Amino acid sequence: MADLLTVTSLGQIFGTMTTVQAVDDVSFTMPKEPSIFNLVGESGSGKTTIARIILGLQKPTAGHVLYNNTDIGSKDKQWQTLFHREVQAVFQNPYSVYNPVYKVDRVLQTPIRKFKLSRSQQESREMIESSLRAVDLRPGDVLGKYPHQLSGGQRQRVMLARIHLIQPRLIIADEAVSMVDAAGRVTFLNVLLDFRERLNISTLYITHDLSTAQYLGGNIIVLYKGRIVEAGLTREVTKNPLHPYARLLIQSIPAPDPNKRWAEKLPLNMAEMSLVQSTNRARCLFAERCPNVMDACWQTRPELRKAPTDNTHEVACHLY
Amino acid sequence: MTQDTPQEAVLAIRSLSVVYVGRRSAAQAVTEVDLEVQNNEILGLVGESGCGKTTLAVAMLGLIEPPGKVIGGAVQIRTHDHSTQDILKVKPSLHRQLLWKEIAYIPQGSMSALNPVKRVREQLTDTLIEHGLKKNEALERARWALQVVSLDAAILERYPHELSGGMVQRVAIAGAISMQPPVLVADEPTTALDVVTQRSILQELVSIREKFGSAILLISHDMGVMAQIADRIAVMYAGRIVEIGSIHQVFASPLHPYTKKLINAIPNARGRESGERLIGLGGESPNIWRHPPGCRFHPRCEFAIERCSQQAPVFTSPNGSSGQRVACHLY
Amino acid sequence: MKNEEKPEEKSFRSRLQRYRPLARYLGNRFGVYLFTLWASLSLAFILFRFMPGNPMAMSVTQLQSNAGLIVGADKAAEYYREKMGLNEPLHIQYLKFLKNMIFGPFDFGHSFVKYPTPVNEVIGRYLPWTLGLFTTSVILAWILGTAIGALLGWMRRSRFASWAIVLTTLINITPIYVLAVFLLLGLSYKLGWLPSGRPYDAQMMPSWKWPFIKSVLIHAILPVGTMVLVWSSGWILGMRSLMVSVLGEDYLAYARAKGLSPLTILKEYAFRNALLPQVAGLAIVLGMSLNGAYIIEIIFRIPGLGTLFANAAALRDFNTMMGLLVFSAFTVLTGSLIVDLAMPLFDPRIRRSDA
Amino acid sequence: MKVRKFLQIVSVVAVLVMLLSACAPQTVIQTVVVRETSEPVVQTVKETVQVKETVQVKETVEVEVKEVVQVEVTATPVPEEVTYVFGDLPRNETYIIGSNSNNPKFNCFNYMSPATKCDEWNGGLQLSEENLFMGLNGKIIPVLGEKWEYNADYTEIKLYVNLKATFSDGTPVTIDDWLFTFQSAQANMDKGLHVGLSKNVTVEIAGDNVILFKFFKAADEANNIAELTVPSPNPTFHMSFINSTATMGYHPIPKRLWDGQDYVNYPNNPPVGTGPYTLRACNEDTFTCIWERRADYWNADLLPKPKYIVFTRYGTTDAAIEDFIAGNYDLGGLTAALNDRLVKENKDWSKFVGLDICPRKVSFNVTVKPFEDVEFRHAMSLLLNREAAAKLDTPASYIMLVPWPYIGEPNSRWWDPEVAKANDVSVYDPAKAAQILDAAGYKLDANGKRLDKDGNPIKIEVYSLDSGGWGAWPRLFAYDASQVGIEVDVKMPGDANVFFDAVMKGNYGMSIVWACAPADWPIFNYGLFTSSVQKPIGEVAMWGTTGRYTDETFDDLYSKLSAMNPDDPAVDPLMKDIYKHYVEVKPFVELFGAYTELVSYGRYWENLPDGEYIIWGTSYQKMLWEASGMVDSLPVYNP
Repeated sequence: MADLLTVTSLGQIFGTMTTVQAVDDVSFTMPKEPSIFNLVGESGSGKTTIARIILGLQKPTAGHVLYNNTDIGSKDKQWQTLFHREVQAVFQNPYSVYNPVYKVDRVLQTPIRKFKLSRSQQESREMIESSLRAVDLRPGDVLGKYPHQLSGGQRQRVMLARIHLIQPRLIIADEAVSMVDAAGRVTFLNVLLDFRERLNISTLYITHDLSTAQYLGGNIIVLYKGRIVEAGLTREVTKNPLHPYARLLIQSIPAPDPNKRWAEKLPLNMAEMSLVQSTNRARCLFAERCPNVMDACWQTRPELRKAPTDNTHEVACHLY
Repeated sequence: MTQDTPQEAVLAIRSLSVVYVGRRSAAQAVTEVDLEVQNNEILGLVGESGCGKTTLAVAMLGLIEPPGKVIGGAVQIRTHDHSTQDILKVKPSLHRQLLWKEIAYIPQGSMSALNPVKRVREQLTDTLIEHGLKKNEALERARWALQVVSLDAAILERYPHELSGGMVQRVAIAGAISMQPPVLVADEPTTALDVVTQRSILQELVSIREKFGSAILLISHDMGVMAQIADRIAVMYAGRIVEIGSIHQVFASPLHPYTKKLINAIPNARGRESGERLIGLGGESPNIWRHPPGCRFHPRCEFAIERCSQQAPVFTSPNGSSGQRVACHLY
Repeated sequence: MKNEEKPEEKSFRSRLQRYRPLARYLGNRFGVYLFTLWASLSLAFILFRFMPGNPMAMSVTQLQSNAGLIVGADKAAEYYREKMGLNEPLHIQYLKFLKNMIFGPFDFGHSFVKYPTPVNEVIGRYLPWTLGLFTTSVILAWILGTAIGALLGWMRRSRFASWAIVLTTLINITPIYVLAVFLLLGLSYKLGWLPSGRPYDAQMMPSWKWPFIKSVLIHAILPVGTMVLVWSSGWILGMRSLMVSVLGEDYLAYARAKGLSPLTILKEYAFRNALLPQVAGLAIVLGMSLNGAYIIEIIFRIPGLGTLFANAAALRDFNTMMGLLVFSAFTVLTGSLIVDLAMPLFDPRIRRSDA
Repeated sequence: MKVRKFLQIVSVVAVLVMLLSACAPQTVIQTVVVRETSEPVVQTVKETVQVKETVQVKETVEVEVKEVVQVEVTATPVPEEVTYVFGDLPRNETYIIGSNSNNPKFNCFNYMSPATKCDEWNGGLQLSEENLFMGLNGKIIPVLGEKWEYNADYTEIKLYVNLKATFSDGTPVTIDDWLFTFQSAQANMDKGLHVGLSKNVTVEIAGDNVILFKFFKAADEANNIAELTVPSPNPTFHMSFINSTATMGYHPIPKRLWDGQDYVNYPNNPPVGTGPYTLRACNEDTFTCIWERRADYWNADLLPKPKYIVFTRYGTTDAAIEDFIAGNYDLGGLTAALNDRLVKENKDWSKFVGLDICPRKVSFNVTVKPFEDVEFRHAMSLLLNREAAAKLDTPASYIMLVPWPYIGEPNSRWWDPEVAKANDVSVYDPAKAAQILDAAGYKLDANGKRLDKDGNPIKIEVYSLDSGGWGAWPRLFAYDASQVGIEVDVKMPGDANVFFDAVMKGNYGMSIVWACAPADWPIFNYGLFTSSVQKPIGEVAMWGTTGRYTDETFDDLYSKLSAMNPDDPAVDPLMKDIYKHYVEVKPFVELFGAYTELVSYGRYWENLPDGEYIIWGTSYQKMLWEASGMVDSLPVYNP
């Protein structure tokens, strides 16, 4: 197997007496070749939990994660060091990653020191500056400043500069741009694309914002309440969504065109979740919001299977 | 729905300037902003973070607190009884009455907008009671308002953490409309929500406008959101309004280079399919403590001419029509 | 639409389900409480057994060195060691100790120093002073500190508040004994306004008559004043920063935008939310206040539990030391248990969250 | 303090006078000063003049001052106002004793139990008690006892008691009470710390006022040192039995109250005894005991002066200083430096010292190498810088030539200065120490370290306490020892228990020892080295025997001496012999003797005693007799 990352039947249950299944039988693989993989879902869909499991911050209750064919729970110290270098995370809140009492420089110097990337002061200085330029930042604007003196977009891009320094193989970007405004998003996404093309860095891009995933392309998984409801090439899935939830997501992206406004008002049941959370998971979890709901939806859990339309496309819905 | 015919604005911001007073200098957060919102209109206010949108919203409500300071201008609202009041000038007790009754605020729909230790009922009724309603009237009104935003009255007895983000946002909207104010100010009302919920909330705002004819000032950084529901749009850059016009005009023919960039920077599938990259804004967002002289956008502007760095542009209507105006030396 | 959740929602079971997290929360806290209590009991037992010296050897040495050679001193010491069970193997002593703790309950045996008075009686004698002076001071300091802190937080931008905070910080960093001695020398010795220590006039005997009560009250002014001054400063600083952070919350901005009156905002939005951590703090400190404050007791010559512990430790009165340690663990743990149990009443987020 | 306050008032008045002098008529001044007493007014004058010179209104002022003095001289002195303390006690009839005791049993009135930390001089219990005989100034003064008599073979003692005394509850002391007192002590000797009577004695009544003690041979002679009294003829007996220690003699206890009670736990509160004072109130909360003089005290001639005696506890040192300055105590003691300052700055306070009957010595643990070697002990003795250590301890210390405390010269019958000199008693001479070590085979290695006879570097573990001045000697010693190549590990545990534990179990090399001994018959000092009192290493040894030294010479001489009358001239050569042996074998060496310092307030009570009366284990009662000036008139018993 020549996969970079293999996630197999991942499951995560929280709580002991009342349980919440945050992740339910999620499998996917990312190839060795540099690629983008999108994980899309609303809050509570389990996407952040998956990120945490892959980063080794949390032990799954079921399934396992292989990185380069080795379980990420490996006890091998050397392997772990390598893993932590090759897999880097960018989180939602760029501020909380920084220690407010240190200058931004420290964030960039630490990996150089930790992974012994340079031999001289001069060399590390040059490396930092070139990394900053690679993420569209002027070194003079950033170096010597404290985190609070930077904008959210700048802070997020400093994290990317850090990644540029480390040159990992995989970036886990968890809601990395949800707190950055529209203008800053494009720069960030372009950097990710550059990384893939020029530096062979893959990205696992986790978001609730389908439009950014759309922009990045690659593969996509749509999650709903911990389960995969649709998977495939991003282009295919966004152009021709099969699952009613995926369809709803695509339709809800506000089109930047005043002539293409939403036609009808969204029924309330499709928008909001009920106050009462069902504990019965042997069914389609989207049933209560689904406009095409059938009896079968309440009774059996739809399996993820190949879509009739396209070979690369998978969907978990009783309609197909 | 564009109103080309002049009409008396229900909310008129006149030459409003707000600064933040630092230890040695003052930051110009909002500079000489003029805006009018008409009845039954959704006016979108768009700009990058740090451009002064939120400061403007807070100033509109007359709630600027130190170190912020309003150094000039007026915020006039036409009240239910057809008088005009300047929010910045009225005495505190009247100010509090005007808030909510005449101009209500819809916060960002996160949990933190509501007091975590009080039930929804208390948070809705306390405001109503302070605005002169009796206890049972207030409760009745709260029920009604929740119904308007399609929420079950059972929500009244819940605490904020028991609700989903969309519900909290609806509660906030319900609160804002409970006194049927002529003006609603919604500050990034959908930023923290997923797209489906965002859509339902935005549609809720539209239907509120339809039901009550309220004027809504919608603040967002998302051009997509604007395109979906705004009637008119004002683009703000570095504390100034740089372009204003009907949504159709602005999207069809953006005038200001900044507006153009904003529209081009919306991520979607279109650009990528053709293999193109979207172009970001380039350069850094403005630093309110050190605005460049002249047109504040000129350091990032590819069309900048010498004049741009010397003289601040004034509004013109290059298309001839009354609707679209721009502050740019190119026109 | 076939929705199987609907009927479930109405059932009693589901309503019970709703409070399951609460029940689990309470169960957890109580379990932790019992475990910690056991652990501290055992620690109390073990700790003192491994201290060097033993009470009998101390007595004998003291008497021998004071009075020369005494017939039968070591025999007498042996007699008492036997009588107090100190000659038994450690594990037997431990089991007996646990038995007395559970079935006594909390029977610590006799005080060595005040033999044959039971330890519980000894603690009972000192407890009223601790309760009356220290616990009262803790509560007064908390009320004052919370109220003043809330006000200072509310007026956080005023010049008065800034100066008040500077002053409070100064008081707060002053060691309590420095302030105590300063006040004692100033108000008592130099000015002669207040008595210089002791819990009441030396010639009085405790009674419920007015002259005695009056004497106690007058004597309490200095120590209670000192403690309230210093301790409240901590609460002021804490409450102020809590207020300032709560005032920065979104719901505060929202409350102002709703046109609520400042009083309502202060009371219902700012104060109430800032109060939660303060309440938690109080309960724990209340528990701890029962340990007395040794330094204050020494300075003002008050016979409280702190003095008792110091004396017991100096004289290796194991039983009394254990009694005090267990008593203190018990009150501190019970204090925090009460907070844990009461917190859901104050904070709805704990009541029904799964976290 | 009254005078200071008065001077303050006066200066204020003077300033007022000055200000008024410019505008007001002179009559005002007269009215101001009339109520003052004549003596301090002279001071007023001085004060006034000084102040006025600086203000340059000299002329007019001097006139005024003369006026004032004239007014004063003619005025009748107003008696000093009586102040009340502790509620209703007139200050001038109350004697207040301050203490820094933290004893939790401040109000403990039965000190029989070793478990209760109750001791006699805490709350003033001894004021209610009296001994049979009292040792004072080397004389034996009969109190409740009259005399004692031996039979021919010294197997019986008849003790004559006087039956004039009454208990503080008004009942007379009977011979039955006396019998009960002795029998109870005997029956409870394993439980109580009151001087226990040997089990080898029977006690019975042999007359109206006579108690008869009969001795018989014990089955087991491996006895405690204090049980040396049986069965051989033994005139030394009275030293240990009748008057064995200064305080722990026999106080009669009323059978009525004590019979059937638990001897060691009977509260005895309020205490019932024959002493001149009875307890009025005692409160642990306030650490204050108030004693009131008995109107029905039997020995009316010796009735002490103060009507009330109050024992109370100081507050913090700061507060205590203020209290001392204000004269809120009549007797007490701070640190030496503070005592000095107090006495220097306040003329009402005076300082006096008393002999501490427990001089400091250094004990060698002979079970630890190389302390088994007398030459090595000798060398260590020469390394002790006693002068310096004594100065650092208290200013009032003296270098000892004999192992018992003394004032001036030790009793010449019992020692020989030549012997002392020959054996370097209390001599500090590091050079000689090095010579001795070299000669004895303790060689220096290449690094300058002194090696023991097995060739290992010597390391000495020295134990002391760092309280008071006792931290000085080990540090000095460590320095001097290092100069001769010996490494010293000084251990001064902050916790006295650690110290006691190590020393009493024999886990040390050298240690400080304070050996308390009666100055008038010091053979106990030698008894510590007899084989009968020794304990193995690891067991808790009796204080003073912790060095585990014993030899036959001590056994032999000590058994002879303890059977002799100290007045017997035959004692002298034996005492000199045992002294010579002691200084030769050096199981202990003397460090220094010490005095105790106290300060007393003279405004209300004068002529307080000094000398040997304010010492460890000497009762306040004796002190108060002394204070009353009655000591000389006391009857003396000469057995």
